[in-house]
Amino acid sequence: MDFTTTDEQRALADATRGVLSRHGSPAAESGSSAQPPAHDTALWQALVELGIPAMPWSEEDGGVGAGITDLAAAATELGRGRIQAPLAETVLAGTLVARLAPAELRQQVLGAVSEGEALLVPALDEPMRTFDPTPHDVRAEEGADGWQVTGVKAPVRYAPAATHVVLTARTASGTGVFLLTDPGATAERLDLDGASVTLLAEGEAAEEALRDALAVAGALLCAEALGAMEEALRMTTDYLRTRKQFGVPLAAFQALTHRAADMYAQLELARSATLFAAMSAEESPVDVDAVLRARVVVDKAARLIGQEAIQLHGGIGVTAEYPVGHLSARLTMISRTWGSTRSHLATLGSRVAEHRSVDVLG
Amino acid sequence: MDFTTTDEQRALADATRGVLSRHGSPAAESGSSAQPPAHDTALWQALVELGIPAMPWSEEDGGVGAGITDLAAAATELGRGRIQAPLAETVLAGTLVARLAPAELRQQVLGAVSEGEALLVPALDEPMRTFDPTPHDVRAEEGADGWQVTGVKAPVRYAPAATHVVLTARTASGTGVFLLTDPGATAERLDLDGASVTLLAEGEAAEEALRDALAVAGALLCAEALGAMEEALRMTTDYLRTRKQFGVPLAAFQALTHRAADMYAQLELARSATLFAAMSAEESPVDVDAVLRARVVVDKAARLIGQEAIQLHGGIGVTAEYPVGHLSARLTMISRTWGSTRSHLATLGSRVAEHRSVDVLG
Amino acid sequence: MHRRLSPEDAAHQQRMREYFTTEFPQELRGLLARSDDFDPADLRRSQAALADAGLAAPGWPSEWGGQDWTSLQKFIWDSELQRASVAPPLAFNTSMVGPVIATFGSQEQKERFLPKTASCEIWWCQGFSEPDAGSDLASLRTTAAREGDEYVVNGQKIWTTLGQHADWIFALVRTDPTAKKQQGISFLLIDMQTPGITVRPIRLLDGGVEVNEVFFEDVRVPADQLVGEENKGWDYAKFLLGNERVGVANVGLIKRWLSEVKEHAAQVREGEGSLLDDPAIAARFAELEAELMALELTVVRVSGGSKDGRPDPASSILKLRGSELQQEVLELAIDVAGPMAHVWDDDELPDWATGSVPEYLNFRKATIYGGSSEVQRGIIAATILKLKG
Amino acid sequence: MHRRLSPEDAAHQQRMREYFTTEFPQELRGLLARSDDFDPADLRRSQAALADAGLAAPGWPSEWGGQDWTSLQKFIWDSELQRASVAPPLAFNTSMVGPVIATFGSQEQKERFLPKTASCEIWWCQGFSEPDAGSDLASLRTTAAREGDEYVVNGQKIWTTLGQHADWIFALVRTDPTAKKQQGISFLLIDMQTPGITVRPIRLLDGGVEVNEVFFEDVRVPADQLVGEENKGWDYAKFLLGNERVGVANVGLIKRWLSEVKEHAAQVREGEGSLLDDPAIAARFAELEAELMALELTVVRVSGGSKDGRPDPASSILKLRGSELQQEVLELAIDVAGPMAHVWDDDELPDWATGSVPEYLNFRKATIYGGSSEVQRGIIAATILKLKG
Repeated sequence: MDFTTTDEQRALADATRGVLSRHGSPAAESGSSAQPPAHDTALWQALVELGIPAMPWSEEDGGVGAGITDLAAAATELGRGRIQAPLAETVLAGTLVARLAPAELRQQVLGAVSEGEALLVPALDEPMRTFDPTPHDVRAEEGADGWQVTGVKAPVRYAPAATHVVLTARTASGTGVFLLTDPGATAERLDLDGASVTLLAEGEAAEEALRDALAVAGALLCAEALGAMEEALRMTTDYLRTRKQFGVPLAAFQALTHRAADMYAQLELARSATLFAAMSAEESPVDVDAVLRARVVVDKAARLIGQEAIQLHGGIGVTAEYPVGHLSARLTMISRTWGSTRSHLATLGSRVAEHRSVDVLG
Repeated sequence: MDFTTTDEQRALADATRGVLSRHGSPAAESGSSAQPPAHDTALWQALVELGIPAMPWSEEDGGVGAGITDLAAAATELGRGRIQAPLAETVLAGTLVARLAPAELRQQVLGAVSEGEALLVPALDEPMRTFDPTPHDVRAEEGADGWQVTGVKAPVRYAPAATHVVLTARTASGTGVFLLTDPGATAERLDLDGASVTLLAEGEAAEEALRDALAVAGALLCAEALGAMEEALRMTTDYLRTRKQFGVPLAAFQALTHRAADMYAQLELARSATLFAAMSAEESPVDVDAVLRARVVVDKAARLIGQEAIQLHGGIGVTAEYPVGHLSARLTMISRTWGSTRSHLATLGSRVAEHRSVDVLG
Repeated sequence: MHRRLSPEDAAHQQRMREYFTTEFPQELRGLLARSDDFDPADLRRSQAALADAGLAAPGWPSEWGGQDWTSLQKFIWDSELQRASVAPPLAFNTSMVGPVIATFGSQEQKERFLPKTASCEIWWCQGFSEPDAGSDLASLRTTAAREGDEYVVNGQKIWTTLGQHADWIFALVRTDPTAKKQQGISFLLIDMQTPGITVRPIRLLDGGVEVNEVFFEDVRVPADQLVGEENKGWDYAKFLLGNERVGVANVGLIKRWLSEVKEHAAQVREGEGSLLDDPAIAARFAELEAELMALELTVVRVSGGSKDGRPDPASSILKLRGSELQQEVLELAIDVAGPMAHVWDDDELPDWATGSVPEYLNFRKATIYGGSSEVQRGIIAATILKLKG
Repeated sequence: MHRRLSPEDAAHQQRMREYFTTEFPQELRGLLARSDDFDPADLRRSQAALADAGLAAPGWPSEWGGQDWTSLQKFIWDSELQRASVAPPLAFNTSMVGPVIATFGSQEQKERFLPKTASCEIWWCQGFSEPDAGSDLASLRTTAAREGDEYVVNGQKIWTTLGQHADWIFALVRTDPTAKKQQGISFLLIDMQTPGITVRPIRLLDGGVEVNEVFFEDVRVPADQLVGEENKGWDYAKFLLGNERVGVANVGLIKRWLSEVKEHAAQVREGEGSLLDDPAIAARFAELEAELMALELTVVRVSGGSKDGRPDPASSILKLRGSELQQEVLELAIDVAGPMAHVWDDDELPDWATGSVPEYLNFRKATIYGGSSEVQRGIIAATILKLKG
């Protein structure tokens, strides 16, 4: 077991940071709200040039064949830089394609994703429903002309920019995973009325693939959160050192510095869990529960750090003009993407009787 | 709605405090452990002389006919004085007798309880089981010679001193509530092997009576906790003001004083909930959910105050020679008597869809 | 000690409920308190209607439109108002500047300002905080130099809530620059139309504008707009901040929010049932309802409990715990919205769901403004628990 | 970055597992770490067996019985030891005084003390805290006056863990009463049999005795029992306190406890099923397992991560979070015991249930001793986050 960052990972992080600093962070700089942004083509193109969306796919499929630990290093920089891009989305949907699609389709789609010609996102959620990998209200049927799907998927982040969507729909045998091309969405939703789709998998194969892909994407979400938490703590401690009240720096108030210490403790635990999640996502089979545990740890840290970063800043923390609240906003959403602490704990809880203890050394 | 303490309540509290201060607090003074004590006959007799065990019963039954709000004032002083006595136990079992027993039996038992001649306690728990008002492994059957009960009730606090026990046992129609006289227990358990008992109620009547009696006793537990929390906070703030470290009083450390402020906030919320629980226990029918809500609030406060009182004291807080840890120990147990935060929330949660909001003004 | 309302209080409750749900202009019910997402003209109309009914400022002296109510009756008024989704009167008017003018103002000031303050014909904003004097108000630097029968005001205020809609501002200004800290501060009423005032809106995380910076450059203010005595402003500010402490728990508002979130949870589907069928979620609602009950009871207890007129010391926890509970409810609202919380606007998803995150982010302010949680803990530690280093 | 153990580390893990579960005297497995509820002779036998196998003090220099292991290998040793319920070597011996003697002691001291320290032939206790110097060690007042080739020690120590079993005490004493605070302190080794030493046990809430007061009245200590230089004791104490910081997370112990509590939850009945079938309880176990995983990974990361020998700054969180997690597990244990927690002794209820409350109360000490949580937060704030007033 080794947590040491490789030179390649450091170089990738540096390169990503470089791209992001040139690109800037539109929201905070312009004082816009913390609303999740639409797809930014120029930014994505810059990430494509770094080879990031190509990293997880095999060379045969047009990718780079790098690991999730490498990609995680890039995701952490996105988080630090307050940049939102469909990276975890691409990886989630792409992992399903890589695992389930026949070779030709796989190479075509993942090749285009790697080149930046295609934008591939997942569509799992249905309106007025909690997150569930099992589809409920969207249904697919096989007819003479192949599979057709009907129902509403929403919200579907980045849908208007997407060229390809991997979606779930209910079939006679339960869960089905499908590929939809050219969705032509104008909002972050898919209103499907008999749209033609390509079946990737059904039943247990679909469920297993979804579980693994969600774990891989979950590891990247943890990595993004790690960057955002680091930056939020950095800004907060800077603020405590420099901002004066009652004639002394805020750092003179022990009630504040002890809370910063707790933020730090949570950050470091989350860092360990995040790195381990990325390594676990590289295992074959993916160690799904290790990632879920990491998500629980990261969620908890993200909540504390996101909330305390604003609170310790005071009024400026809730303004759109100052970056720290944007970090908190993103942390709030990361811990509620593709599940929640509650759902992760329910899943882990259902399996808790199956092992004596959680052993990480082996 | 009025939270004002009456003169009678103040007088009763003063008298109780007087008895307790004469009696002293054996555990802390002698440096014994925080183990829950056995029944203290002398102490109980002093409480009998104050009329406390007679308070909740009607004059017809040999009691005083006072309300739970009055009794709560006495319970708070028990808590403050670190005195454990079977007050909530007597009230729980006695409320069942008062409600379910025929007049003659009622007058006989409650009269003897009021006079201090009888000690009446409940036996609800069964070994290796979570708390449940529904009996499982102890069974009762009606034969030619009346009802007989078999199985183990444990733990049964104060059993060796008890002259009468109200116990639950499973019958053909579900839950049965029974009166057992002269249990002759030598430990805090009842090993029953066909013991003759008197049926008080079966089925829904038994369940409803149990629910109400648990609420009444729960209100008294809240009141006892209130006294213990007040005292724990008082000792803690005294300690912070007087104890010096690094050349200054601990009260100079803002990280500590802010935590004391949070303890105070929890205490005051718990005080409101406790007084309301006592008033709700006087309603007819008893407002069971109001008491459960109070118990949740008090549990949470008891946990914070009990833990922080020790922590802010440092090493001396875990010694048997110093009183604050004894308060924490009792608070730990009060919040786990006849249910837990988890069970209260599960019960309340099962009814949460039935009302729009909780309205206390009416 | 008794649980039920007295017959008088029950009748009062009935009267209030009836007024708000039948007599009050029904089209004005449901104005959102949130962010800048309401029409200020509606808010003025709403408050004018309350003032007409004598219900805009029940805490004021009766000669200026107040009601001779007990604290409990005032609390019942607020509860029923919130329950009916009626917008509460602007706190800057009725809880802040109004009582200061009524207590310390001249007769001429009372006549000039109080009626219009009650009816919101004058919309007030507060000019206390400055860029380098947030929680530390005594460090403020905006000056007011006396020139003849005018003050000339220079400086900058910040966090001026709803200043963009305001007609007047009540401001703390330094009239004696040589005096230290709390001394040398005065309480001045200033027409926002006076030349030299610039308002710069500050956008918040949710995208809305509700706070502003207000700049004063040689703003000439008639000296008869000074409240009370020159250099005594700190006393009036303390009076203002301590006044109506009870209202800050926001119980009525939190209760309405919590019941709405619960209603939404019953609509969201999880598996074959609703989210509210999930025991973990149901338990969370039960927990928040229990805590809110304790908070509400505490408001009633500490406002009604003392007959000698001094606020119960426990009232200082109301802001502390009320703001936390408000935030906890809004956090639960995000969890109820689930995946829908990921988009902030969508024509077909419900507003409560797509608005849950901006609302949550916006109300992180609740533990910061009006005396931050840290300030409240400091007050409790020092004044109630007597913990001093 | 890779998840699996290297072949060497996996072989090491296998070797340790085999030793502890087959070669180590099996009758000594399962000694309770709790309170005073063990036979000290057993503990000595257990540690002697470890020392025989070269496994009592792997962190020491190899010439004194240490192993030339990586941090990860030491962690694996500790994990396997805990997993097999083998009592860990006495920390006062192997983690505290041993490394100090090995680093700063004379050759004669090393030869005299180290072998017996490793094997627990000498049982050490620590004499640092004093009644008025708990977290504030630099205020200590116990004096040691040099008289010829002896020191005469007077004063009082407190919180001396297991002092009632100890043969020797290592104590901080003030050798220069004129020097301020940290200066003028020396590190002295004292035979507990020396005349003038009195040990007064302090009973804890659980009824057990594990800490003591130790009184020194004209205790004459040979000067060759001074470690290193006179008046440099503060440096050695800092070395001691910073040493083996990684061990303080207690991951192996917490993991064993948590798995035991889970096993008990599966035995307790709730309704028709077991308590572990309750989703709320199962989720709580899942949460603690997740947090313990993060703590364990952090131990591995910060001990193994830096190749330059300096401890990773993050190691200061291990004590902070480890002690909290330990307490959370013990709190859950009470909840699992349910009603059975209400009695502390009962012949027929399981010990784990009737012992849950005393155990919980006893381990409130975990966040107090060995540098309280407040001290840890202060260290993090000042040295890592550079927050200074």
